[in-house]
Amino acid sequence: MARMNMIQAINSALDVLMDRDPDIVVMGEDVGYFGGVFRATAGLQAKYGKTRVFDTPISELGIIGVAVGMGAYGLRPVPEIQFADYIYPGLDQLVSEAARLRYRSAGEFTAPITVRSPFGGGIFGGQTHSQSPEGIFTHVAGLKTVVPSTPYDAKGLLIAAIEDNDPVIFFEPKRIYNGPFSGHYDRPAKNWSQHPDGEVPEDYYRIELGKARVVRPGADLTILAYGTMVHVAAGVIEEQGIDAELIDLRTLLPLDIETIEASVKKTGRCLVIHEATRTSGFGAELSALVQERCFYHLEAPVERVTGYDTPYPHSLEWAYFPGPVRIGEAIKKIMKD
Amino acid sequence: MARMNMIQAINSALDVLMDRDPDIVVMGEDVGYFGGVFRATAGLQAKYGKTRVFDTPISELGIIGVAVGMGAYGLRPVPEIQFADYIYPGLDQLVSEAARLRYRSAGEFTAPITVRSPFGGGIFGGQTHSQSPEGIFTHVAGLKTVVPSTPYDAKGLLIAAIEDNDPVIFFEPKRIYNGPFSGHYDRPAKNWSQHPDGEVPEDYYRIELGKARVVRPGADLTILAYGTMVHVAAGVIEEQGIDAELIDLRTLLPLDIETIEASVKKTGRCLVIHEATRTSGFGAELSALVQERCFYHLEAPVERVTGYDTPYPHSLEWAYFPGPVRIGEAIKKIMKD
Amino acid sequence: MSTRPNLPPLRLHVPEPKFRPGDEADFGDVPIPAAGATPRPAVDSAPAAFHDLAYGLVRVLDEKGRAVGPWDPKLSPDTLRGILRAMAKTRAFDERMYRAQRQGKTSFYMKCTGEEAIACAQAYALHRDDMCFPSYRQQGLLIARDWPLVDMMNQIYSNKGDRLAGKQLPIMYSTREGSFFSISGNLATQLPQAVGWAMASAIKGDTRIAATWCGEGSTAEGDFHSACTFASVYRAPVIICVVNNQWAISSFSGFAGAEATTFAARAIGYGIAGLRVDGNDALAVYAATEWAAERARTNQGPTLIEFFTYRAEGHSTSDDPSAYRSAQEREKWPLGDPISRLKQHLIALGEWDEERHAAMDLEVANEVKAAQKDAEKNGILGHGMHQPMSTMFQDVFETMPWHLEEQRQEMLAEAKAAGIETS
Amino acid sequence: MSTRPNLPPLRLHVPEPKFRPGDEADFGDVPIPAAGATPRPAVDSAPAAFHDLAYGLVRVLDEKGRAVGPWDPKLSPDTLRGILRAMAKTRAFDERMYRAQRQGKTSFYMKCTGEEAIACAQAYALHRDDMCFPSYRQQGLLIARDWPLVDMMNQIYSNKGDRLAGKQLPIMYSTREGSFFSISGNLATQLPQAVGWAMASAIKGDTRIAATWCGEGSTAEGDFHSACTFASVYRAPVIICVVNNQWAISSFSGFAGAEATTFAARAIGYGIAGLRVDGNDALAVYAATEWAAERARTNQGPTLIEFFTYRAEGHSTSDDPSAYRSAQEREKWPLGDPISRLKQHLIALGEWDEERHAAMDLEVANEVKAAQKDAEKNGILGHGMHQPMSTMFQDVFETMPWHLEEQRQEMLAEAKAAGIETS
Ligand SMILES: Cc1ncc(C[n+]2csc(CCOP(=O)(O)OP(=O)(O)O)c2C)c(N)n1
Ligand SMILES: Cc1ncc(C[n+]2csc(CCOP(=O)(O)OP(=O)(O)O)c2C)c(N)n1
Ligand SMILES: [Mg+2]
Ligand SMILES: [Mg+2]
Repeated sequence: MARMNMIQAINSALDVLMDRDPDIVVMGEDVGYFGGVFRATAGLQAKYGKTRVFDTPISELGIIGVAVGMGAYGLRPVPEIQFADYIYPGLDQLVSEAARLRYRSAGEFTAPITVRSPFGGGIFGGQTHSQSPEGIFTHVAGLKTVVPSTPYDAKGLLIAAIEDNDPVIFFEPKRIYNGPFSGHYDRPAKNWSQHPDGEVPEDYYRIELGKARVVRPGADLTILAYGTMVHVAAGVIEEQGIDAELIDLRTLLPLDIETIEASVKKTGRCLVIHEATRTSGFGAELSALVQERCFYHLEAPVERVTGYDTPYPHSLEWAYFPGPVRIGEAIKKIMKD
Repeated sequence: MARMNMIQAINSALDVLMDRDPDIVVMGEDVGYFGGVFRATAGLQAKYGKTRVFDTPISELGIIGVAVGMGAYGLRPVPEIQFADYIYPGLDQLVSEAARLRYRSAGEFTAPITVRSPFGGGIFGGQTHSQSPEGIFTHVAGLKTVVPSTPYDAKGLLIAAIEDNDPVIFFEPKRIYNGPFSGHYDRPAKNWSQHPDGEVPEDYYRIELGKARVVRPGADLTILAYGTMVHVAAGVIEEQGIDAELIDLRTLLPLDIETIEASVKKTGRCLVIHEATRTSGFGAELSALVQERCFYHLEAPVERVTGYDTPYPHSLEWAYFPGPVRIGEAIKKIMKD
Repeated sequence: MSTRPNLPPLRLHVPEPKFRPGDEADFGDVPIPAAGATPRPAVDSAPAAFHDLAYGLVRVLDEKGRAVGPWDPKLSPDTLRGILRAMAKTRAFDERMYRAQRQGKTSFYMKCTGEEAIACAQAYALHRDDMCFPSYRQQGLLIARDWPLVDMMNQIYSNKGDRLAGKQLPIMYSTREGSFFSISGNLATQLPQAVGWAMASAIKGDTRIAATWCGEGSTAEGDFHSACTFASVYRAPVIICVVNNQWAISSFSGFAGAEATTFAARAIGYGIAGLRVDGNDALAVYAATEWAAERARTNQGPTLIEFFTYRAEGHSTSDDPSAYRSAQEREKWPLGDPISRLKQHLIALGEWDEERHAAMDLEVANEVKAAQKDAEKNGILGHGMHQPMSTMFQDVFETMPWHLEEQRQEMLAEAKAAGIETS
Repeated sequence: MSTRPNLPPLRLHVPEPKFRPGDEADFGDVPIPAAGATPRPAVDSAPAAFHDLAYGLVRVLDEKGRAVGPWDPKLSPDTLRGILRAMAKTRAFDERMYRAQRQGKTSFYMKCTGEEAIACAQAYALHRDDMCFPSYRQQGLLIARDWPLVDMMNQIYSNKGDRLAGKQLPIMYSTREGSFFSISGNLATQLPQAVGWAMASAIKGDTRIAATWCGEGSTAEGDFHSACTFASVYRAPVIICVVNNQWAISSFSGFAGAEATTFAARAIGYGIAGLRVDGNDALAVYAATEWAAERARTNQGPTLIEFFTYRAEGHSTSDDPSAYRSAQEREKWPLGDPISRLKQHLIALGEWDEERHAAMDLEVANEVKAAQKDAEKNGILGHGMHQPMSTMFQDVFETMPWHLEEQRQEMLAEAKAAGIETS
């Protein structure tokens, strides 16, 4: 076991897999010699060579399109999109091509690609370095969407994602690359070295896609979260001293409905948290599913705490961010009902 | 008043407005001389000239991007995307640019564009001529999304959309261009000339965005639908003889929450219908909103009848389409609960 | 708005084709270089050494049907007859399937009439295992590779025999075995994919190259640009073919930029090899493809080829070209018909005659007819003989997740309740 | 995978810059044509008549600081001094704001050091009401147009004085009054928008033209392609400027295709006018822009200009270039520094001297310092003096829909409950 932050864990996942499978290639803007603007691919080009780890033209369309072709050849490409905010130019190749290739060829051609991309706010990145577009991808049949919340999970999930024979969108919550974050932006930053989930095996291991993690069992309320918000929620639970069951979804699609259903049927209350804008965000799907399946167990409406329906503002970042105050208020509301 | 099908009504909206406002320009693939593959722009180039109605290169990115620039100049462009399935290459210009321009310039620059695009299935168009991507747009802060279900509404809503100073996505349900459709694909096709909403004023009129239409009042169940599905739902209501309140949303964003809330609080039951794939579709948002706001009035879970979570298949179109059988079953289920 | 007395008002130029319905078509001003006149650079020359080829027209067959000049690929009579037969079979296939659509047996069809030389001669110039990423108008590749017609027809009919299980629109073929990539309904997306496939082949030290096709209208998509950029940067072993048939549904090539320059000239912009070729001259098509393939195979990088041709028929069964172009264009078009031209050449060589040609036409027509009969045994669209309903849920993912399984069960239960046959 | 004894294995070419950290930089092999050597075509010549200009380099200032050749724009000494001062002020502004970011007064900053001639000289060549669609590295446009520095700084600090209400990342300026379009964080999106603006201007018979800028790395985006295609098709009155500063964060220009050809050559691919210009020569920059503007104003269509320059500093405050390129590049770079070169020219003309230059430097430094002081009265990032919290909900739409109003109320109520100051 080693101590790793999330960047190092992702780097380790790539390293371990590239060593095992010569068909894995890593590509993207600045990922080669430099090792990525967040350093997630540092050292890989030196180790595996320029034809397996390389920089690309600044064309997200081209990056995904070329990866689809490589996948059809038989490689297992791991393209990086530098920020999730920049994935839209490549969306057609993801939605119309990668996601539908297996279907339209009845299984003859597949696109076993894993698109890694840092997402989410909390770093004063303004509207174009803070977005959380995961909801869009969960609407597209044929794509899987994964969001880790710890270094341990990041490595295990990334390995499973790359080994998966379907296209996977792997969103990395950049706010917690270096350490967990309680949402109290005015308190000293923590780093992963003090956190148990910063303990990461150096070797190969997988965390199966589609399985959520119960971060904390509880009886009074179910909280569904993923990425950065898992830590913010955990902080509020601790501060408020309530007996909430906190579920880290880890994979948004396919979703671990069993764990969710069992929990809400037990607690009778459910809060959904995400940083993405509210309307038609993934929280809407979670809310819809929970009320469809647990209706007769619910003692209060399923509530959502999310980013507001505005672009991510720069200076008012902390007013926008669904932080402890908002989550705390929502919990009080649900528990009162 | 005249008899119009939905194509003619759309054409009339464009004609009436272009005549009033010299800043309106119409552009898109094949919309000029030929008048559009569905003939929605027929005759406009001859009437208003080549610099106000013109064909474009086959680049949805360029069509939207250029329209944003024209909007910033002060024009009011009405670009057409030939099929909604082909909107993805232009998505970045819609999501990152048109939708956020007013915000990021604090109101100095705006993108008053209306993107028209035929959407939905039921015409054996296979996976690339049948999609319903509206859910994606409703997730993007800064965009309005409109779907008419009759010739009368199509004209009034399109006029309001074009006159709106924010970017509007105007999805036209191509299955009902020529006539309403009950979902019984094996019965003779109807056309608008027999339908009261095929009666359309030749002159200017607006239907305000954000206002739903109660197609049929009822006491037992609220059905939320839009586009083609309004007619399918109406057919089922008639066949089953149930007292359902059918609401045609008309504008998905901003949503007419008042009408929805009042209805569900009255009926205590709610069914949401759309053709788009289920997961993270707009139905999820509707379901989430209804249970958040009407929780204590609900007697059964909010149900969704939607397209399955697969690409739109070609030969099994009618198995995929959320038709009368599926809607009927869902109604039975809700009423039983 | 600003006006200045010393400046003219700006004007928007909107392209307009020369001829509209009712106009006399006259292509007298289209420059057609003589056959044999264009030089053939060595395959290892630098792209900058032959920019002029992007503005000319590689032509081999002259008016008398003789093969002339440095691009003559010097094919054996057997090969020539093979290409001719593939073209004839493609045309017969198109005719028959077009009619099948008109008879209501399927929803959609697209012909490649007048453009058969492109895919057919190219199939001969490429290796059988070179990977093709076609658009919807290269059915000739499959036919020239002797792919079973019944298989293609099953796809067109979306019937029980359709390997694609009725999931795709008619003519959107796919066969890994035939090295023919699943056709997409989204224009130009195959271009960067082909480049990616070629890059993968180069990463692995393979010897197979990739080829890809799009129409001139589709070159405006961002995919075209990213394909050319990536191909140039990584010197990918790929051939990018632009089939300039001058029309994109109702829009003439001016809306893709043809008023300003050729499509082959795009290659110059990217610093890659570019050729402009008479697309109705099967020998020129073959020679250019072979030359580009040799460049790719020897690590000289990508080639962009514009094939200048004419879409002799409507865009698809949904289109009626008489609404937007002169009916005369087809006959007046100066590069003729690719089948007639190759036929004339073989006859000039003394390797063919009218009788053999008529016999061949009959043979291919019968072959197509017989295949159609066989295919229709598997059903036609909308007449019950589709794949079982639950196949709809297969191949979304490798393994079916719970939500799809649940939807599948729900569908089967509802169908059962309603008495609908599901298999 | 297929191997054939008669064929070499394919290889992937992956570009590599000439120098990495620790390497000696030597630009001896970069062809630099002599100043004055490049011909200047008449503004109404057809683009095909001067393809060679896409491969050369328009240069006016020679080594001795003399203005030579047909591109000499023959500017008055006052204009020259104006451009010089704009460049110096831009550099002083950059220095100060970079330091402000390092001092924690804001989140982000981007310099244009070494590239000042491009925006500054261009601002002089364009009309004040020509519409600019810049990237994030053309702050020189605003400064040369004498836009108030305090206003720019308020934006950088996201403070109470920020007209953009703190909504945008620092340096993403926007001013309709300054004919400067809202900068986007998404690369290259401004290009088709500029073409659209120019088309609109032409549709209305206006006389104003548009100009737009992107880095060489950004030319790979689909937006670049659609901008060039639409500009070519409709002959839009627009100038598309590619600022080739040779680096895109850590990726050298080879990853945008520079190994194969120039960026100016892209113009040839689209059949539009193309120029390649010494971007560190303010006179060449001015002359090329004026020439392109005149073409646009007289309905001759678009021009694509590659400005060859060098990004002398890091990409942004988030970047450390010593990790990926030779520290020597900046000094060894053969086109020098744009400020020194124009200064040398003015001195050679007898219109300037070292003392006046030093005085000017001091003046602009003081001006910047004073502006900073004023701006900081309005607050710096993260120190409370932001706009009222509810401004966050403004300008999503023209009028606030119910769901935003509801979210706004909720936010205010929660903040109140928690004792958070909202205004
Ligand atoms: C992304 C996308 N946009 C639009 C369409 C609609 N469409 C189908 S074919 C076509 C014209 C294509 O013309 P061209 O590329 O010249 O090919 P050709 O049909 O002439 O072979 C159009 C606009 C599409 N299929 N995909
Ligand atoms: C669509 C998009 N992709 C990626 C990025 C991240 N990014 C910001 S600047 C940059 C490099 C741009 O290089 P270049 O175009 O050469 O401009 P320069 O910075 O040299 O002026 C990248 C990759 C972005 N902002 N937008
Ligand atoms: Mg065409
Ligand atoms: Mg650069």
